[in-house]
Amino acid sequence: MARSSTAASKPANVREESPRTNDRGPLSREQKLELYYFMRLTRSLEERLVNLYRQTKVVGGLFRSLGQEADAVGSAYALDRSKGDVLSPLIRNLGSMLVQGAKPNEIIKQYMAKGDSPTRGRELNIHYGDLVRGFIGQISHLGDMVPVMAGVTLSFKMRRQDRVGLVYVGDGATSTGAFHEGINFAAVQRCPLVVVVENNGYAYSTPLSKQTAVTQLVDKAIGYGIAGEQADGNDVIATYEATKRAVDRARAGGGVTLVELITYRRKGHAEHDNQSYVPAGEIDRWALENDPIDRYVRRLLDDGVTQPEIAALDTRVQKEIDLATDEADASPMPDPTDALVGVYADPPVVPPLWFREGINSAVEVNERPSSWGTHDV
Amino acid sequence: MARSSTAASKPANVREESPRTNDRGPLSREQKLELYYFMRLTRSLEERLVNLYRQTKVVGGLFRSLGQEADAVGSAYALDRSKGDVLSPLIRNLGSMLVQGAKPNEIIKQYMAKGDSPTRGRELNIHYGDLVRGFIGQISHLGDMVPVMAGVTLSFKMRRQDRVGLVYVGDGATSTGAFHEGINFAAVQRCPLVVVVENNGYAYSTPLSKQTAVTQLVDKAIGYGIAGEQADGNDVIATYEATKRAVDRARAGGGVTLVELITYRRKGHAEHDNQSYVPAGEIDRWALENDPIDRYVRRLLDDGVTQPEIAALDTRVQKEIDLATDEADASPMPDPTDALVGVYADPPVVPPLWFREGINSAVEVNERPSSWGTHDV
Amino acid sequence: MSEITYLEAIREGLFEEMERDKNVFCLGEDIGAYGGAFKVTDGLMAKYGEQRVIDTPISETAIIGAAAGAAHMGLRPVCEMQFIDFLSSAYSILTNYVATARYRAMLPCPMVVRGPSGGYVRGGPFHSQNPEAAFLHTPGLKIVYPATASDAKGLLKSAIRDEDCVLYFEHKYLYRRIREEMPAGDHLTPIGKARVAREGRDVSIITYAATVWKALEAAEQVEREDGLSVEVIDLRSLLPMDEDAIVATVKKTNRVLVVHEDTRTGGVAGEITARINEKAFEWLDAPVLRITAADVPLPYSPPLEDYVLPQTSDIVAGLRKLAAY
Amino acid sequence: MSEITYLEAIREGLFEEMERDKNVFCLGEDIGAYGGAFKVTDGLMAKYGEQRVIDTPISETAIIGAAAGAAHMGLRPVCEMQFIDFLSSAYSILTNYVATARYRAMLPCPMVVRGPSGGYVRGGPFHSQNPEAAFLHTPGLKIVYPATASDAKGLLKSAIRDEDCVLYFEHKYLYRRIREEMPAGDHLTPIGKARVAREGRDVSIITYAATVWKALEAAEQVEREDGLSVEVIDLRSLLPMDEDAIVATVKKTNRVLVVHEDTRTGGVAGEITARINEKAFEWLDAPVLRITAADVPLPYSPPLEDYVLPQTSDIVAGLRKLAAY
Ligand SMILES: Cc1ncc(C[n+]2csc(CCOP(=O)(O)OP(=O)(O)O)c2C)c(N)n1
Ligand SMILES: Cc1ncc(C[n+]2csc(CCOP(=O)(O)OP(=O)(O)O)c2C)c(N)n1
Ligand SMILES: [Mg+2]
Ligand SMILES: [Mg+2]
Repeated sequence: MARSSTAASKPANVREESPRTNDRGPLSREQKLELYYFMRLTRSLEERLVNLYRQTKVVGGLFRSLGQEADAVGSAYALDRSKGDVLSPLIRNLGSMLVQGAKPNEIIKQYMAKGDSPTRGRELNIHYGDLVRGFIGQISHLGDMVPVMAGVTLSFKMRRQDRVGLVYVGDGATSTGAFHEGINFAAVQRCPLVVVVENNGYAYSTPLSKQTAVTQLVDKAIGYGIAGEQADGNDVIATYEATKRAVDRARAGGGVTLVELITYRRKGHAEHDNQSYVPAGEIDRWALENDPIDRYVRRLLDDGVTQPEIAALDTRVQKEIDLATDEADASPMPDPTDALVGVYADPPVVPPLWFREGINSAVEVNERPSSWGTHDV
Repeated sequence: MARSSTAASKPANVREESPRTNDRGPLSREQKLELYYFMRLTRSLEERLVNLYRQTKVVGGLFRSLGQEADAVGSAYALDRSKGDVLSPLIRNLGSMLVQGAKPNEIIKQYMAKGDSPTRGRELNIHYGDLVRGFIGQISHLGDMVPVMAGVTLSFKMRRQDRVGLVYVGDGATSTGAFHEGINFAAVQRCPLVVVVENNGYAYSTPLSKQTAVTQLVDKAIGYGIAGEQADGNDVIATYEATKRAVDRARAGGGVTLVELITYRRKGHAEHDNQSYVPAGEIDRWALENDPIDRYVRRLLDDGVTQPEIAALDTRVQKEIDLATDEADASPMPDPTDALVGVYADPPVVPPLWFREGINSAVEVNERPSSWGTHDV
Repeated sequence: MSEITYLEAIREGLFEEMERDKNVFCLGEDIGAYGGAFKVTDGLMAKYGEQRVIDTPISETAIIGAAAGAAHMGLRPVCEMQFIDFLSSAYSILTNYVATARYRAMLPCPMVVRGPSGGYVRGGPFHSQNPEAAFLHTPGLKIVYPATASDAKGLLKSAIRDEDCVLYFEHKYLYRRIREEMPAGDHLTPIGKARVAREGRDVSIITYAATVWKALEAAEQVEREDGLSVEVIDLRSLLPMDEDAIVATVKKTNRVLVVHEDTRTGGVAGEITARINEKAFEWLDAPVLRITAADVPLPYSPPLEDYVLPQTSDIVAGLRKLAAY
Repeated sequence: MSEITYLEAIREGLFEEMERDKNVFCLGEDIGAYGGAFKVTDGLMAKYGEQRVIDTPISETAIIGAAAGAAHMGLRPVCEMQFIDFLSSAYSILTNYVATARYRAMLPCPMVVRGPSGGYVRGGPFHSQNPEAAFLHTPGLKIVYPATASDAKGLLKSAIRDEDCVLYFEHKYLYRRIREEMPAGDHLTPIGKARVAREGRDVSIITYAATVWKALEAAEQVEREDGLSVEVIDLRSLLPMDEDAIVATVKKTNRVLVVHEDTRTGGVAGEITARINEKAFEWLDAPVLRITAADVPLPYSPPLEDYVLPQTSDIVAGLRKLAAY
């Protein structure tokens, strides 16, 4: 695939495994199947994580994106990895990370807090990134990734690179000052940034009506003087197309777009959340009438894709997840003293405190308290 | 004047000196003259402060609202002090404070850092308030007063009081996270709050185009799902009417309104600012064609007000300022050890540090360095 | 009366104060219908309604700022941070506006900011923080950090009645792990007074929050194994700090180990050491030593978190070093 | 080569680094056309253009966050806070995102945050702050606070070249009040190394920033009036802190006065005292004493500000007390 003219000023080895090209044409059959693959991989991987969680192999909480796979996958798919585009995912964006090249074994190792996980056991769940593959790890504080991605895309603009950035925020995160300052900064600087607002109806237990007085979040674009797009986040193609318009606009120098994707969070905020606050029937209705994968399968079949083709992808997904689970299971927990490495470039290692000199561990066992105590409520 | 039915739950003694009533009718002749009085008082008082500044009697910087007197006075005039309405001014809102009952001697004492100033020499310039008269002192950190006024007006709502709050922000302050979080919070809670955005074209040296991508700040109302109003901030009557609509809406339970007042900052950010960044002619054009006081005087004369009436008010203003200056001049600087009083309710006084026991002052003279070193640039 | 957990004690304190004073109200994220991430406010909205138990947007600065505004008008807001780590998002308005309100503007600002704090729970760098050192330095604020269920209740009630802003840190590791019978009646624990958690003669441990329990474990171990008599002081309040209690234990044992869960550099132990130095230097038979977390962001994996945070065996090592000094 | 002020030294450092490395760029409020509230960046935009000297909206969180993002991509941002007091508005993203980036995500985050700090200028509570204590406690950050013009230049250049985030505090009282000839060539002051500002035998003063000058005044006075020989250590860097230099001076004079302009409780002096205690307790002939501001928000009126902030006569009192001990 042709490298962009500014390849020189791009991170060294942007890998290209995806059949995507940056052409403006419609999605190829291959690409459409890839979209299915990523959605299925997202869902099945999370289902595997649920099993591991029940086996108490997961350390800490488990966050699902059930019912949101299309918005995560479809939006990320609009980026062009061959150009070195970068995205910043949130807790519901496992699918986006997989599209950018995150691997199931990395995800499982993160959740199991393994020593050879991408963060070496330092950060939780999908809080990790890789600049080479083009995704940046989130922190917990909501909204902060918006200013950060404003800076990432500011660097693209300053260096005249042909690259675009995409940052996700939830409906709840739009209430943070960081979101506001970051999107406004990017708007003024006309950074090549796409801000995807995933409106899944809830922020933890808080419904949209208690989060904001607007009824649709795309209206916020007007307040920032930027373009707005809105799409059905449970329609992977519609999501892809709306995001693609925003990505193309950014790449063409048109500045920031706010893309509202309307979807629904079918699981609790995390596994421990019993969703008592959700009106009866709401979840079932979305599950029955509006599951993004079911909808997409029907569409693929209409488009002439065959059941065996889909089944083949399902099998591939299962195999990949089994392999990843075995690898993660077998991999070691971190060495305690690795905790002292890498706070600064210089000094590279923090010396142990006097009462720890020569001591590798100050406890007999690393028990696993039930995370934040929120499991047993 | 009839007290509101909720008088009981109002601060004890809301003073009523103003001819204003809370009727919905047009402004009376008396009220129109009062508007002139407050604008003139604002301007003349600041001119007096400039003299004192040149005599180095002012400690610290001096901030002007030249050319913005109408937006400050007209907007504040839309509140009803008899109902216990509260406003939170910014640095350009000397006029608003005077309307709420702030006194020239207080202002001059603040600028001279006197011991009997409202803040006893603790805070600068017009950073002070009085809950009884219904204005709250700002802090320097821009945006913070919006959440604070959201809370003040939340208390009105919780107690079913017939009161309204008004908070000012500049065009620049709309970029702060605090502004965003505060106005959104108030919008969701439908607090009886009016947010007046004074668009005077600049934030210090930064023009609006580098502050936001919107061309008119009233568009931000859409992003918060609240009502918006816009008015010519140099037309005191238009300003009053637009703000009054917002105040009435708030009092009627209609929630938050963002009012954009379009005006112009004819002086620098502070006295030391030479405005080198302003396009040539811009300031003069506003001074010649769009001075809010000149415009209003013409209008008053058209309405049948006589020159002598206006001259009488001018004389009254001068007298009040002369008296205030003499009083401020004569009043003492604070006693050094008052610095230890009132950090907490309990303990009421912080004990002196060991090296200060029995020492009233550790220096011979209280020299006055040129404020922040910004005078001599 | 039966035993209740640290978490239930906080909840009981909230209910009692809401009942006592109609000006008390709560605001925070997901505290209403859901009852809060840890269910501390469970049942509060059902009893007191949406006006007094407010689910807010994700806006810590708005929560703190709105609480301040309401407090100026005579209400008594109790703000919940879903995790205390997010209090950092309100750092500016809290330290600049709230903390100075009385001093610079004679504005009363009685409010409480509470939330789950601390580690040992595999929460990682953003769900395990100990924020006390970031605020110890701000005149105008008060800080309490209870270690027992009865203090959790008593300090919360005192904080709600205090005329100034009190930061009330609750340790999430203790939420469901300790239980205690509540003192009868209107139980108030005074702000600014430390507690002698264990009497001793040979060495003193000065600590607070979750490490009080590790200190007690260590004290028992060295008593068993070394015959050492260790005194444990639970500060409970960090601002104001009970200097008299600190000086008293120094004069009694002449050897002090300061222990906290928080990172070392710039932590509260420094302030404690400086005060001992100024007020009781002559009484010291050994240097004041610190047992603290290492100076790194708190990692999440159990072996890493256990390595970074202070453990009972570390306190034992500190006690032995001091005793042998 | 002629003498230049502390402020001009900072500006010179900026120009040299912008010239040396095209990845260096500046962002902040009013730093471009206007040249900054104190004119530190005067002329920078004229020379390097709007792409490398960016006037931002009033958004400290966006400034810090955008700098971090740009730093990840290999740029070297230098952020100006118009007054360092407004850094509090970016406290969360700085302590949570920036400080942890390398550790939790192996993301490089080389950036500098600079701005006018400190009091003695009648700036009042929000234009006089000393923010060091609020960040000393955050692993992952570095903090420098120069007292001389040559260190102002040398530390800024080192900070810009550092691989991590450096908070660079410049004292506005010193901006135009001190002048010095710059060392020739590419002048770099190492981060983490203290400076002996004055040699002495009887008592040591450990301090930094503006109070270095008051310490020197006091040292001369007690030499004149009491024949005391006072050593003055200018820390220059607070994080990392030069423990070796601290221990060396303690071993030399056995008496230490820690002086800082910042408020007392939770201030940097506590950390210094704790380290002396741990590393040189046996060498102390007297308690480590602190001369600091009183624990109140800094008031604006001259008699009040002069009362709250530490003055030369206070340092003299401290030196005499230690000498007599
Ligand atoms: C600044 C901040 N405050 C509070 C939280 C706690 N918190 C974590 S997720 C969450 C809800 C997020 O809702 P939303 O933004 O809609 O994302 P969703 O989970 O629905 O995808 C909250 C309140 C946080 N992470 N950061
Ligand atoms: C959070 C914060 N950042 C920076 C500043 C410094 N500052 C003081 S006034 C000002 C410009 C304000 O412009 P605007 O909001 O338009 O108000 P105006 O002065 O034009 O009335 C700035 C940047 C501040 N006070 N607060
Ligand atoms: Mg959501
Ligand atoms: Mg303006």
